[in-house]
Amino acid sequence: MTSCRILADGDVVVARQMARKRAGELGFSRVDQALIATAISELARNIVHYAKSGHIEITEVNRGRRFGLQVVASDQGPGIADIDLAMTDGYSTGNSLGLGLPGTRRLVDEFDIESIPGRGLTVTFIKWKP
Amino acid sequence: MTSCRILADGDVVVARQMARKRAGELGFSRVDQALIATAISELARNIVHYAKSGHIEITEVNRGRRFGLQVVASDQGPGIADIDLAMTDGYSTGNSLGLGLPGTRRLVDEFDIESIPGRGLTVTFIKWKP
Amino acid sequence: MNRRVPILRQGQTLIASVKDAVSDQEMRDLQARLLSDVVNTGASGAIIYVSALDVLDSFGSRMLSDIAGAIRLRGARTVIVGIQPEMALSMVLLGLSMGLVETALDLDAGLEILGHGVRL
Amino acid sequence: MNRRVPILRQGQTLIASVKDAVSDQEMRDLQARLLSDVVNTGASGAIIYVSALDVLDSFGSRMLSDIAGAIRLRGARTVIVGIQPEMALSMVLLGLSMGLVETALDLDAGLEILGHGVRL
Ligand SMILES: Nc1ncnc2c1ncn2[C@@H]1O[C@H](COP(=O)(O)OP(=O)(O)O)[C@@H](O)[C@H]1O
Ligand SMILES: Nc1ncnc2c1ncn2[C@@H]1O[C@H](COP(=O)(O)OP(=O)(O)O)[C@@H](O)[C@H]1O
Repeated sequence: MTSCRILADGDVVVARQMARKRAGELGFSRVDQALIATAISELARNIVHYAKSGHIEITEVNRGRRFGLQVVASDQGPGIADIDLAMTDGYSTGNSLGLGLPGTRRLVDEFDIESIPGRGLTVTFIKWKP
Repeated sequence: MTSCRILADGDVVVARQMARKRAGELGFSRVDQALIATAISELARNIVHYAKSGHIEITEVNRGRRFGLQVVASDQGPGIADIDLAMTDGYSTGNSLGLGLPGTRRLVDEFDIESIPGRGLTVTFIKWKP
Repeated sequence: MNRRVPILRQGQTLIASVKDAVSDQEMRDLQARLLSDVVNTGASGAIIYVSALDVLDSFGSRMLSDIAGAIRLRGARTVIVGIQPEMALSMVLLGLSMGLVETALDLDAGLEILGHGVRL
Repeated sequence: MNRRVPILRQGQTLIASVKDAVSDQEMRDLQARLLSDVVNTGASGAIIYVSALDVLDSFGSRMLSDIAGAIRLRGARTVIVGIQPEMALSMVLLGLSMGLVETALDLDAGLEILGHGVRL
Protein backbone atom coordinates (compact mmCIF):
# COMPACT_ATOMS: atom_id res chain seq x y z
CA MET A 1 0.00 0.00 0.00
CA THR A 2 1.16 3.49 -0.80
CA SER A 3 -0.36 6.45 0.97
CA CYS A 4 -0.14 10.11 0.21
CA ARG A 5 -1.14 12.98 2.47
CA ILE A 6 -3.22 15.62 0.69
CA LEU A 7 -2.91 19.09 2.17
CA ALA A 8 -2.28 21.44 -0.72
CA ASP A 9 -2.30 21.94 -4.41
CA GLY A 10 1.08 20.31 -5.04
CA ASP A 11 -0.01 17.11 -3.27
CA VAL A 12 -2.66 16.59 -5.95
CA VAL A 13 0.12 16.35 -8.50
CA VAL A 14 2.25 14.11 -6.28
CA ALA A 15 -0.64 11.70 -5.69
CA ARG A 16 -1.60 11.37 -9.32
CA GLN A 17 2.00 10.88 -10.41
CA MET A 18 2.58 8.27 -7.75
CA ALA A 19 -0.50 6.38 -8.89
CA ARG A 20 0.44 6.60 -12.53
CA LYS A 21 3.90 5.24 -11.80
CA ARG A 22 2.45 2.35 -9.77
CA ALA A 23 -0.10 1.61 -12.50
CA GLY A 24 2.67 1.62 -15.07
CA GLU A 25 4.75 -0.82 -13.03
CA LEU A 26 1.74 -3.09 -12.69
CA GLY A 27 1.38 -3.18 -16.45
CA PHE A 28 -1.69 -0.99 -16.92
CA SER A 29 -1.95 0.51 -20.40
CA ARG A 30 -1.06 4.14 -21.07
CA VAL A 31 -4.74 4.91 -21.41
CA ASP A 32 -5.63 3.28 -18.09
CA GLN A 33 -2.73 5.06 -16.39
CA ALA A 34 -4.11 8.36 -17.63
CA LEU A 35 -7.66 7.55 -16.51
CA ILE A 36 -6.43 6.52 -13.02
CA ALA A 37 -4.30 9.68 -12.72
CA THR A 38 -7.22 11.85 -13.83
CA ALA A 39 -9.62 10.23 -11.36
CA ILE A 40 -7.13 10.82 -8.51
CA SER A 41 -6.60 14.39 -9.62
CA GLU A 42 -10.34 15.05 -9.31
CA LEU A 43 -10.69 13.39 -5.90
CA ALA A 44 -7.52 14.90 -4.43
CA ARG A 45 -8.52 18.39 -5.58
CA ASN A 46 -11.90 17.93 -3.90
CA ILE A 47 -10.10 17.06 -0.65
CA VAL A 48 -8.06 20.28 -0.85
CA HIS A 49 -11.10 22.39 -1.77
CA TYR A 50 -13.79 20.97 0.46
CA ALA A 51 -12.04 19.20 3.34
CA LYS A 52 -8.68 20.98 3.62
CA SER A 53 -6.78 17.72 4.19
CA GLY A 54 -7.06 13.99 3.67
CA HIS A 55 -5.36 10.94 2.22
CA ILE A 56 -5.07 9.03 -1.00
CA GLU A 57 -4.25 5.35 -0.55
CA ILE A 58 -3.30 3.04 -3.37
CA THR A 59 -3.43 -0.73 -2.97
CA GLU A 60 -3.36 -3.72 -5.26
CA VAL A 61 -6.46 -5.89 -5.13
CA ASN A 62 -7.30 -9.39 -6.23
CA ARG A 63 -10.81 -10.67 -6.70
CA GLY A 64 -11.15 -14.13 -8.15
CA ARG A 65 -8.91 -14.15 -11.20
CA ARG A 66 -8.96 -10.39 -11.50
CA PHE A 67 -6.21 -8.07 -10.50
CA GLY A 68 -6.58 -4.36 -10.06
CA LEU A 69 -5.60 -1.12 -8.44
CA GLN A 70 -7.76 0.24 -5.63
CA VAL A 71 -7.68 3.88 -4.68
CA VAL A 72 -9.21 5.26 -1.50
CA ALA A 73 -9.59 9.02 -1.14
CA SER A 74 -10.63 9.91 2.41
CA ASP A 75 -10.98 13.00 4.50
CA GLN A 76 -12.46 14.18 7.79
CA GLY A 77 -14.06 17.24 6.28
CA PRO A 78 -17.72 18.26 6.23
CA GLY A 79 -18.75 15.27 4.12
CA ILE A 80 -21.73 15.30 1.79
CA ALA A 81 -25.32 15.19 2.99
CA ASP A 82 -26.96 14.39 -0.34
CA ILE A 83 -24.71 12.00 -2.24
CA ASP A 84 -27.15 11.60 -5.15
CA LEU A 85 -27.14 15.34 -5.68
CA ALA A 86 -23.33 15.53 -5.50
CA MET A 87 -23.14 12.72 -8.07
CA THR A 88 -25.23 14.73 -10.55
CA ASP A 89 -23.39 16.16 -13.55
CA GLY A 90 -23.01 19.89 -13.14
CA TYR A 91 -23.80 20.10 -9.42
CA SER A 92 -21.19 22.10 -7.54
CA THR A 93 -21.17 24.09 -4.30
CA GLY A 94 -17.86 25.56 -5.44
CA ASN A 95 -17.55 27.72 -8.50
CA SER A 96 -16.51 24.78 -10.65
CA LEU A 97 -17.93 22.46 -13.26
CA GLY A 98 -19.45 19.86 -10.96
CA LEU A 99 -18.12 17.01 -13.09
CA GLY A 100 -15.47 15.70 -10.69
CA LEU A 101 -17.46 13.08 -8.80
CA PRO A 102 -19.83 11.89 -11.56
CA GLY A 103 -17.01 12.08 -14.08
CA THR A 104 -14.62 10.08 -11.93
CA ARG A 105 -17.15 7.29 -11.69
CA ARG A 106 -17.10 7.08 -15.49
CA LEU A 107 -13.31 6.85 -15.61
CA VAL A 108 -13.07 3.78 -13.40
CA ASP A 109 -14.48 0.26 -13.16
CA GLU A 110 -15.95 0.29 -9.67
CA PHE A 111 -16.84 3.31 -7.64
CA ASP A 112 -18.16 3.76 -4.13
CA ILE A 113 -18.82 6.93 -2.19
CA GLU A 114 -19.68 7.08 1.50
CA SER A 115 -20.08 9.98 3.83
CA ILE A 116 -21.09 10.67 7.38
CA PRO A 117 -22.11 14.33 7.17
CA GLY A 118 -19.92 16.38 9.45
CA ARG A 119 -17.42 13.52 9.75
CA GLY A 120 -15.92 13.23 6.29
CA LEU A 121 -16.04 11.59 2.91
CA THR A 122 -14.53 8.38 1.56
CA VAL A 123 -14.44 7.61 -2.14
CA THR A 124 -13.13 4.22 -3.23
CA PHE A 125 -12.52 3.13 -6.78
CA ILE A 126 -11.05 0.11 -8.51
CA LYS A 127 -9.54 -0.13 -11.94
CA TRP A 128 -9.19 -3.74 -13.09
CA LYS A 129 -6.39 -4.86 -15.35
CA PRO A 130 -8.03 -6.12 -18.53
CA MET B 1 -4.27 6.55 -56.51
CA THR B 2 -7.54 5.20 -55.30
CA SER B 3 -10.76 6.94 -56.16
CA CYS B 4 -14.21 6.48 -54.80
CA ARG B 5 -17.44 7.82 -56.23
CA ILE B 6 -19.66 9.47 -53.63
CA LEU B 7 -23.35 9.34 -54.45
CA ALA B 8 -25.13 8.14 -51.35
CA ASP B 9 -24.92 7.46 -47.69
CA GLY B 10 -23.25 4.08 -48.03
CA ASP B 11 -20.43 5.55 -50.13
CA VAL B 12 -19.38 7.67 -47.16
CA VAL B 13 -18.70 4.46 -45.27
CA VAL B 14 -16.94 2.84 -48.22
CA ALA B 15 -14.66 5.85 -48.70
CA ARG B 16 -13.61 6.11 -45.09
CA GLN B 17 -12.98 2.40 -44.80
CA MET B 18 -10.93 2.38 -47.99
CA ALA B 19 -8.82 5.25 -46.65
CA ARG B 20 -8.37 3.65 -43.28
CA LYS B 21 -7.21 0.41 -44.89
CA ARG B 22 -4.74 2.27 -47.10
CA ALA B 23 -3.45 4.28 -44.14
CA GLY B 24 -3.00 1.08 -42.18
CA GLU B 25 -1.04 -0.53 -45.01
CA LEU B 26 1.18 2.55 -45.18
CA GLY B 27 1.97 2.19 -41.50
CA PHE B 28 -0.06 5.08 -40.08
CA SER B 29 -0.87 4.64 -36.38
CA ARG B 30 -4.32 3.55 -35.21
CA VAL B 31 -4.96 7.10 -34.05
CA ASP B 32 -3.97 8.63 -37.40
CA GLN B 33 -6.07 6.05 -39.26
CA ALA B 34 -9.05 7.10 -37.17
CA LEU B 35 -8.43 10.81 -37.75
CA ILE B 36 -8.12 10.28 -41.52
CA ALA B 37 -11.29 8.18 -41.62
CA THR B 38 -13.18 10.77 -39.60
CA ALA B 39 -12.03 13.62 -41.84
CA ILE B 40 -13.18 11.71 -44.93
CA SER B 41 -16.48 10.90 -43.29
CA GLU B 42 -17.15 14.61 -42.75
CA LEU B 43 -16.15 15.63 -46.29
CA ALA B 44 -17.96 12.76 -48.01
CA ARG B 45 -21.13 13.44 -46.07
CA ASN B 46 -20.97 17.08 -47.15
CA ILE B 47 -20.75 15.92 -50.77
CA VAL B 48 -23.90 13.82 -50.37
CA HIS B 49 -25.76 16.57 -48.51
CA TYR B 50 -24.76 19.65 -50.41
CA ALA B 51 -23.58 18.53 -53.84
CA LYS B 52 -25.41 15.23 -54.43
CA SER B 53 -22.34 13.57 -55.93
CA GLY B 54 -18.59 13.84 -56.10
CA HIS B 55 -15.35 11.96 -55.58
CA ILE B 56 -12.86 11.12 -52.88
CA GLU B 57 -9.36 10.48 -54.18
CA ILE B 58 -6.56 9.09 -52.07
CA THR B 59 -2.92 9.38 -53.13
CA GLU B 60 0.45 8.96 -51.52
CA VAL B 61 2.60 12.09 -51.47
CA ASN B 62 6.25 12.80 -50.92
CA ARG B 63 7.64 16.20 -50.02
CA GLY B 64 11.30 16.34 -49.19
CA ARG B 65 11.85 13.57 -46.69
CA ARG B 66 8.24 13.48 -45.67
CA PHE B 67 5.73 10.90 -46.75
CA GLY B 68 2.01 11.26 -46.39
CA LEU B 69 -1.48 10.51 -47.54
CA GLN B 70 -3.32 13.11 -49.58
CA VAL B 71 -7.08 13.13 -49.83
CA VAL B 72 -9.02 15.19 -52.35
CA ALA B 73 -12.77 15.55 -51.92
CA SER B 74 -14.29 17.21 -54.95
CA ASP B 75 -17.73 17.85 -56.33
CA GLN B 76 -19.51 19.89 -59.02
CA GLY B 77 -22.20 21.11 -56.65
CA PRO B 78 -23.15 24.68 -55.74
CA GLY B 79 -19.80 25.38 -54.08
CA ILE B 80 -19.36 27.87 -51.27
CA ALA B 81 -19.45 31.64 -51.78
CA ASP B 82 -18.01 32.63 -48.41
CA ILE B 83 -15.33 30.13 -47.44
CA ASP B 84 -14.37 31.98 -44.25
CA LEU B 85 -17.94 31.77 -43.04
CA ALA B 86 -18.20 28.06 -43.89
CA MET B 87 -14.95 27.46 -41.99
CA THR B 88 -16.43 29.02 -38.83
CA ASP B 89 -17.30 26.61 -36.00
CA GLY B 90 -21.04 26.21 -35.79
CA TYR B 91 -21.94 27.68 -39.17
CA SER B 92 -24.29 25.41 -41.10
CA THR B 93 -26.86 25.94 -43.84
CA GLY B 94 -28.10 22.42 -43.11
CA ASN B 95 -29.65 21.51 -39.80
CA SER B 96 -26.38 20.17 -38.49
CA LEU B 97 -23.59 21.15 -36.11
CA GLY B 98 -21.46 23.14 -38.55
CA LEU B 99 -18.28 21.49 -37.29
CA GLY B 100 -17.48 19.36 -40.34
CA LEU B 101 -15.23 21.76 -42.27
CA PRO B 102 -13.51 23.60 -39.39
CA GLY B 103 -13.25 20.34 -37.46
CA THR B 104 -11.73 18.45 -40.37
CA ARG B 105 -9.00 21.06 -40.64
CA ARG B 106 -8.07 20.29 -37.02
CA LEU B 107 -7.87 16.55 -37.69
CA VAL B 108 -5.27 16.81 -40.44
CA ASP B 109 -1.85 18.34 -41.05
CA GLU B 110 -2.52 20.42 -44.14
CA PHE B 111 -5.86 21.61 -45.35
CA ASP B 112 -6.93 23.52 -48.41
CA ILE B 113 -10.42 24.46 -49.55
CA GLU B 114 -11.26 25.99 -52.92
CA SER B 115 -14.52 26.76 -54.56
CA ILE B 116 -15.89 28.37 -57.66
CA PRO B 117 -19.41 29.25 -56.57
CA GLY B 118 -21.88 27.47 -58.80
CA ARG B 119 -19.17 25.14 -60.08
CA GLY B 120 -18.24 23.05 -57.08
CA LEU B 121 -15.97 22.57 -54.11
CA THR B 122 -12.59 20.91 -53.71
CA VAL B 123 -11.15 20.15 -50.31
CA THR B 124 -7.62 18.74 -50.14
CA PHE B 125 -5.89 17.50 -47.04
CA ILE B 126 -2.62 15.82 -46.21
CA LYS B 127 -1.75 13.70 -43.24
CA TRP B 128 2.01 13.24 -42.87
CA LYS B 129 3.52 10.11 -41.43
CA PRO B 130 5.38 11.12 -38.28
CA MET C 1 -26.04 -2.49 -47.85
CA ASN C 2 -28.40 -2.06 -44.96
CA ARG C 3 -27.46 -4.17 -42.01
CA ARG C 4 -29.49 -3.45 -38.94
CA VAL C 5 -27.74 -2.78 -35.68
CA PRO C 6 -28.78 -5.66 -33.37
CA ILE C 7 -30.65 -4.72 -30.20
CA LEU C 8 -30.54 -7.27 -27.36
CA ARG C 9 -32.47 -7.24 -24.15
CA GLN C 10 -31.00 -7.93 -20.75
CA GLY C 11 -33.51 -7.50 -17.94
CA GLN C 12 -34.70 -3.92 -17.93
CA THR C 13 -31.96 -2.83 -20.33
CA LEU C 14 -31.73 -2.79 -24.10
CA ILE C 15 -28.27 -3.14 -25.57
CA ALA C 16 -27.56 -1.93 -29.12
CA SER C 17 -24.23 -3.14 -30.40
CA VAL C 18 -23.03 -0.92 -33.19
CA LYS C 19 -20.84 -2.72 -35.74
CA ASP C 20 -17.65 -1.37 -37.33
CA ALA C 21 -19.11 0.90 -39.97
CA VAL C 22 -22.58 2.30 -39.83
CA SER C 23 -24.08 4.57 -42.46
CA ASP C 24 -26.11 7.63 -41.53
CA GLN C 25 -29.25 5.82 -42.61
CA GLU C 26 -28.44 2.85 -40.40
CA MET C 27 -27.94 5.29 -37.50
CA ARG C 28 -31.35 6.83 -38.12
CA ASP C 29 -32.83 3.36 -38.32
CA LEU C 30 -31.21 2.49 -34.99
CA GLN C 31 -32.70 5.62 -33.46
CA ALA C 32 -36.20 4.71 -34.58
CA ARG C 33 -35.97 1.07 -33.52
CA LEU C 34 -34.30 1.69 -30.17
CA LEU C 35 -36.90 4.28 -29.28
CA SER C 36 -39.82 2.05 -30.25
CA ASP C 37 -38.24 -0.90 -28.42
CA VAL C 38 -37.92 1.22 -25.27
CA VAL C 39 -41.58 2.12 -25.56
CA ASN C 40 -42.74 -1.42 -26.39
CA THR C 41 -40.70 -3.26 -23.79
CA GLY C 42 -40.95 -0.66 -21.05
CA ALA C 43 -37.18 -0.90 -20.64
CA SER C 44 -35.75 1.51 -18.10
CA GLY C 45 -32.39 1.91 -19.81
CA ALA C 46 -30.52 1.56 -23.06
CA ILE C 47 -26.88 0.97 -23.75
CA ILE C 48 -25.35 1.89 -27.10
CA TYR C 49 -22.14 -0.03 -27.44
CA VAL C 50 -19.85 1.81 -29.85
CA SER C 51 -16.47 0.25 -29.25
CA ALA C 52 -16.44 -1.45 -32.67
CA LEU C 53 -17.55 1.69 -34.49
CA ASP C 54 -14.95 2.89 -37.00
CA VAL C 55 -15.67 6.59 -36.80
CA LEU C 56 -17.55 8.89 -34.45
CA ASP C 57 -17.91 12.10 -36.41
CA SER C 58 -20.13 15.15 -36.00
CA PHE C 59 -23.18 13.38 -37.43
CA GLY C 60 -22.59 10.24 -35.36
CA SER C 61 -22.20 11.99 -32.03
CA ARG C 62 -25.14 14.25 -32.77
CA MET C 63 -27.21 11.12 -33.44
CA LEU C 64 -26.10 9.50 -30.18
CA SER C 65 -27.10 12.64 -28.25
CA ASP C 66 -30.41 12.80 -30.09
CA ILE C 67 -31.17 9.16 -29.38
CA ALA C 68 -30.34 9.63 -25.69
CA GLY C 69 -32.52 12.76 -25.61
CA ALA C 70 -35.47 10.99 -27.20
CA ILE C 71 -35.16 8.02 -24.83
CA ARG C 72 -35.00 10.40 -21.86
CA LEU C 73 -38.33 11.84 -22.94
CA ARG C 74 -39.77 8.35 -22.56
CA GLY C 75 -38.48 8.24 -19.00
CA ALA C 76 -35.59 5.87 -19.66
CA ARG C 77 -31.84 6.40 -19.53
CA THR C 78 -29.09 5.87 -22.09
CA VAL C 79 -25.42 5.13 -21.60
CA ILE C 80 -22.90 5.30 -24.45
CA VAL C 81 -20.39 2.57 -23.82
CA GLY C 82 -16.95 1.87 -25.25
CA ILE C 83 -15.76 5.15 -26.77
CA GLN C 84 -12.18 4.46 -27.91
CA PRO C 85 -9.32 6.91 -27.20
CA GLU C 86 -8.88 7.73 -30.90
CA MET C 87 -12.61 8.39 -31.25
CA ALA C 88 -12.42 10.66 -28.23
CA LEU C 89 -9.54 12.54 -29.82
CA SER C 90 -11.53 13.11 -33.03
CA MET C 91 -14.45 14.27 -30.96
CA VAL C 92 -12.39 16.75 -28.98
CA LEU C 93 -10.70 18.08 -32.14
CA LEU C 94 -14.03 18.37 -33.93
CA GLY C 95 -15.32 20.33 -30.93
CA LEU C 96 -17.83 17.70 -29.83
CA SER C 97 -18.66 16.38 -26.39
CA MET C 98 -21.11 13.86 -25.02
CA GLY C 99 -22.36 16.73 -22.88
CA LEU C 100 -25.24 15.53 -20.79
CA VAL C 101 -25.19 12.02 -22.20
CA GLU C 102 -23.96 9.38 -19.76
CA THR C 103 -20.90 7.40 -20.83
CA ALA C 104 -19.10 4.33 -19.54
CA LEU C 105 -15.91 2.56 -20.45
CA ASP C 106 -17.32 -0.95 -20.63
CA LEU C 107 -20.55 -2.91 -20.50
CA ASP C 108 -20.26 -3.76 -16.80
CA ALA C 109 -19.84 -0.11 -15.87
CA GLY C 110 -22.70 0.81 -18.22
CA LEU C 111 -25.01 -1.73 -16.61
CA GLU C 112 -24.01 -0.56 -13.16
CA ILE C 113 -24.89 3.00 -14.04
CA LEU C 114 -28.31 1.78 -15.11
CA GLY C 115 -28.60 0.12 -11.70
CA HIS C 116 -28.10 -3.53 -12.51
CA GLY C 117 -24.56 -4.42 -11.64
CA VAL C 118 -23.11 -5.15 -8.26
CA ARG C 119 -21.68 -2.18 -6.47
CA LEU C 120 -18.30 -2.28 -4.81
CA MET D 1 7.55 23.24 -5.97
CA ASN D 2 6.62 26.09 -8.24
CA ARG D 3 8.11 25.74 -11.65
CA ARG D 4 6.84 28.31 -14.07
CA VAL D 5 5.53 27.20 -17.41
CA PRO D 6 7.93 28.72 -19.97
CA ILE D 7 6.44 31.12 -22.51
CA LEU D 8 8.39 31.58 -25.74
CA ARG D 9 7.80 34.09 -28.46
CA GLN D 10 7.81 33.28 -32.15
CA GLY D 11 6.90 36.27 -34.29
CA GLN D 12 3.39 37.35 -33.42
CA THR D 13 2.72 34.22 -31.42
CA LEU D 14 3.40 33.28 -27.82
CA ILE D 15 3.98 29.61 -27.11
CA ALA D 16 3.46 28.23 -23.61
CA SER D 17 4.85 24.75 -23.22
CA VAL D 18 3.18 22.99 -20.33
CA LYS D 19 5.41 20.40 -18.64
CA ASP D 20 4.35 16.95 -17.43
CA ALA D 21 2.63 17.85 -14.19
CA VAL D 22 1.26 21.24 -13.42
CA SER D 23 -0.44 22.16 -10.18
CA ASP D 24 -3.61 24.25 -10.09
CA GLN D 25 -1.58 27.18 -8.81
CA GLU D 26 0.91 26.88 -11.66
CA MET D 27 -2.04 26.86 -14.08
CA ARG D 28 -3.39 30.07 -12.55
CA ASP D 29 0.07 31.56 -12.75
CA LEU D 30 0.26 30.60 -16.43
CA GLN D 31 -3.09 32.28 -17.03
CA ALA D 32 -1.94 35.53 -15.46
CA ARG D 33 1.43 35.59 -17.21
CA LEU D 34 0.18 34.56 -20.63
CA LEU D 35 -2.50 37.22 -20.51
CA SER D 36 -0.09 39.95 -19.46
CA ASP D 37 2.44 38.81 -22.07
CA VAL D 38 -0.25 39.02 -24.77
CA VAL D 39 -1.02 42.55 -23.64
CA ASN D 40 2.62 43.62 -23.27
CA THR D 41 3.93 42.14 -26.50
CA GLY D 42 0.86 42.85 -28.61
CA ALA D 43 0.97 39.22 -29.76
CA SER D 44 -1.90 38.23 -32.04
CA GLY D 45 -2.02 34.63 -30.95
CA ALA D 46 -1.09 32.18 -28.22
CA ILE D 47 -0.42 28.50 -28.35
CA ILE D 48 -0.70 26.35 -25.26
CA TYR D 49 1.20 23.17 -25.89
CA VAL D 50 -0.18 20.43 -23.64
CA SER D 51 1.21 17.26 -25.15
CA ALA D 52 3.51 16.62 -22.18
CA LEU D 53 0.80 17.32 -19.62
CA ASP D 54 0.06 14.26 -17.48
CA VAL D 55 -3.60 14.93 -16.84
CA LEU D 56 -6.28 17.14 -18.32
CA ASP D 57 -9.07 17.05 -15.76
CA SER D 58 -12.11 19.25 -15.15
CA PHE D 59 -10.06 22.02 -13.55
CA GLY D 60 -7.38 21.89 -16.24
CA SER D 61 -9.73 22.08 -19.19
CA ARG D 62 -11.77 24.79 -17.49
CA MET D 63 -8.55 26.77 -17.05
CA LEU D 64 -7.60 26.33 -20.70
CA SER D 65 -11.03 27.58 -21.79
CA ASP D 66 -10.81 30.49 -19.37
CA ILE D 67 -7.35 31.46 -20.59
CA ALA D 68 -8.53 31.33 -24.21
CA GLY D 69 -11.58 33.40 -23.30
CA ALA D 70 -9.50 36.06 -21.54
CA ILE D 71 -7.06 36.25 -24.43
CA ARG D 72 -9.95 36.57 -26.89
CA LEU D 73 -11.12 39.63 -24.95
CA ARG D 74 -7.74 41.18 -25.70
CA GLY D 75 -8.31 40.60 -29.39
CA ALA D 76 -5.90 37.69 -29.74
CA ARG D 77 -6.49 34.02 -30.47
CA THR D 78 -5.52 30.87 -28.62
CA VAL D 79 -4.93 27.36 -29.91
CA ILE D 80 -4.60 24.36 -27.61
CA VAL D 81 -2.05 22.06 -29.22
CA GLY D 82 -1.14 18.44 -28.61
CA ILE D 83 -4.08 16.91 -26.76
CA GLN D 84 -3.23 13.21 -26.47
CA PRO D 85 -5.79 10.48 -27.23
CA GLU D 86 -5.91 9.32 -23.61
CA MET D 87 -6.45 12.91 -22.42
CA ALA D 88 -9.24 13.24 -24.94
CA LEU D 89 -10.83 10.06 -23.61
CA SER D 90 -10.76 11.39 -20.03
CA MET D 91 -12.26 14.64 -21.26
CA VAL D 92 -15.09 12.91 -23.09
CA LEU D 93 -15.82 10.62 -20.13
CA LEU D 94 -15.74 13.56 -17.70
CA GLY D 95 -18.21 15.33 -20.00
CA LEU D 96 -15.81 18.07 -21.08
CA SER D 97 -15.14 19.57 -24.48
CA MET D 98 -12.90 22.28 -25.82
CA GLY D 99 -16.11 23.83 -27.10
CA LEU D 100 -15.30 27.08 -28.80
CA VAL D 101 -11.58 26.87 -28.11
CA GLU D 102 -9.47 26.18 -31.17
CA THR D 103 -7.35 23.02 -31.10
CA ALA D 104 -4.60 21.57 -33.26
CA LEU D 105 -2.73 18.31 -33.32
CA ASP D 106 0.76 19.73 -33.52
CA LEU D 107 2.70 22.96 -33.39
CA ASP D 108 2.83 23.40 -37.19
CA ALA D 109 -0.92 23.08 -37.46
CA GLY D 110 -1.35 25.43 -34.51
CA LEU D 111 0.88 28.06 -36.10
CA GLU D 112 -0.94 27.69 -39.38
CA ILE D 113 -4.27 28.31 -37.70
CA LEU D 114 -2.82 31.51 -36.28
CA GLY D 115 -1.84 32.46 -39.79
CA HIS D 116 1.89 31.91 -39.84
CA GLY D 117 2.57 28.59 -41.51
CA VAL D 118 2.66 27.79 -45.16
CA ARG D 119 -0.60 26.65 -46.62
CA LEU D 120 -0.88 23.63 -48.85
N1 LIG E 1 -14.17 15.74 -0.26
C1 LIG E 1 -15.35 16.42 -0.22
N2 LIG E 1 -15.85 16.87 0.96
C2 LIG E 1 -17.02 17.54 1.00
N3 LIG E 1 -17.77 17.81 -0.08
C3 LIG E 1 -17.33 17.39 -1.28
C4 LIG E 1 -16.11 16.69 -1.41
N4 LIG E 1 -15.94 16.38 -2.73
C5 LIG E 1 -17.00 16.88 -3.37
N5 LIG E 1 -17.85 17.50 -2.50
C6 LIG E 1 -19.13 18.15 -2.82
O1 LIG E 1 -19.67 17.57 -3.99
C7 LIG E 1 -19.85 18.58 -5.01
C8 LIG E 1 -19.61 18.00 -6.39
O2 LIG E 1 -18.24 17.65 -6.52
P1 LIG E 1 -17.63 17.48 -7.97
O3 LIG E 1 -18.56 16.64 -8.78
O4 LIG E 1 -16.24 16.99 -7.82
O5 LIG E 1 -17.68 18.92 -8.60
P2 LIG E 1 -16.87 20.25 -8.21
O6 LIG E 1 -15.66 19.82 -7.44
O7 LIG E 1 -16.56 20.88 -9.54
O8 LIG E 1 -17.82 21.07 -7.40
C9 LIG E 1 -18.89 19.68 -4.62
O9 LIG E 1 -19.28 20.92 -5.16
C10 LIG E 1 -18.97 19.63 -3.09
O10 LIG E 1 -20.14 20.28 -2.63
N1 LIG F 1 -19.49 20.05 -50.63
C1 LIG F 1 -20.13 21.19 -50.33
N2 LIG F 1 -20.79 21.90 -51.28
C2 LIG F 1 -21.43 23.04 -50.98
N3 LIG F 1 -21.49 23.56 -49.74
C3 LIG F 1 -20.87 22.91 -48.75
C4 LIG F 1 -20.16 21.71 -48.99
N4 LIG F 1 -19.62 21.31 -47.80
C5 LIG F 1 -19.98 22.21 -46.88
N5 LIG F 1 -20.73 23.18 -47.44
C6 LIG F 1 -21.31 24.38 -46.77
O1 LIG F 1 -20.51 24.70 -45.64
C7 LIG F 1 -21.30 24.68 -44.46
C8 LIG F 1 -20.49 24.20 -43.29
O2 LIG F 1 -20.13 22.85 -43.49
P1 LIG F 1 -19.70 21.96 -42.24
O3 LIG F 1 -18.73 22.74 -41.42
O4 LIG F 1 -19.26 20.64 -42.72
O5 LIG F 1 -21.00 21.84 -41.35
P2 LIG F 1 -22.39 21.10 -41.62
O6 LIG F 1 -22.13 20.04 -42.67
O7 LIG F 1 -22.75 20.52 -40.29
O8 LIG F 1 -23.34 22.16 -42.07
C9 LIG F 1 -22.48 23.78 -44.81
O9 LIG F 1 -23.60 24.02 -43.99
C10 LIG F 1 -22.71 24.14 -46.27
O10 LIG F 1 -23.42 25.35 -46.37
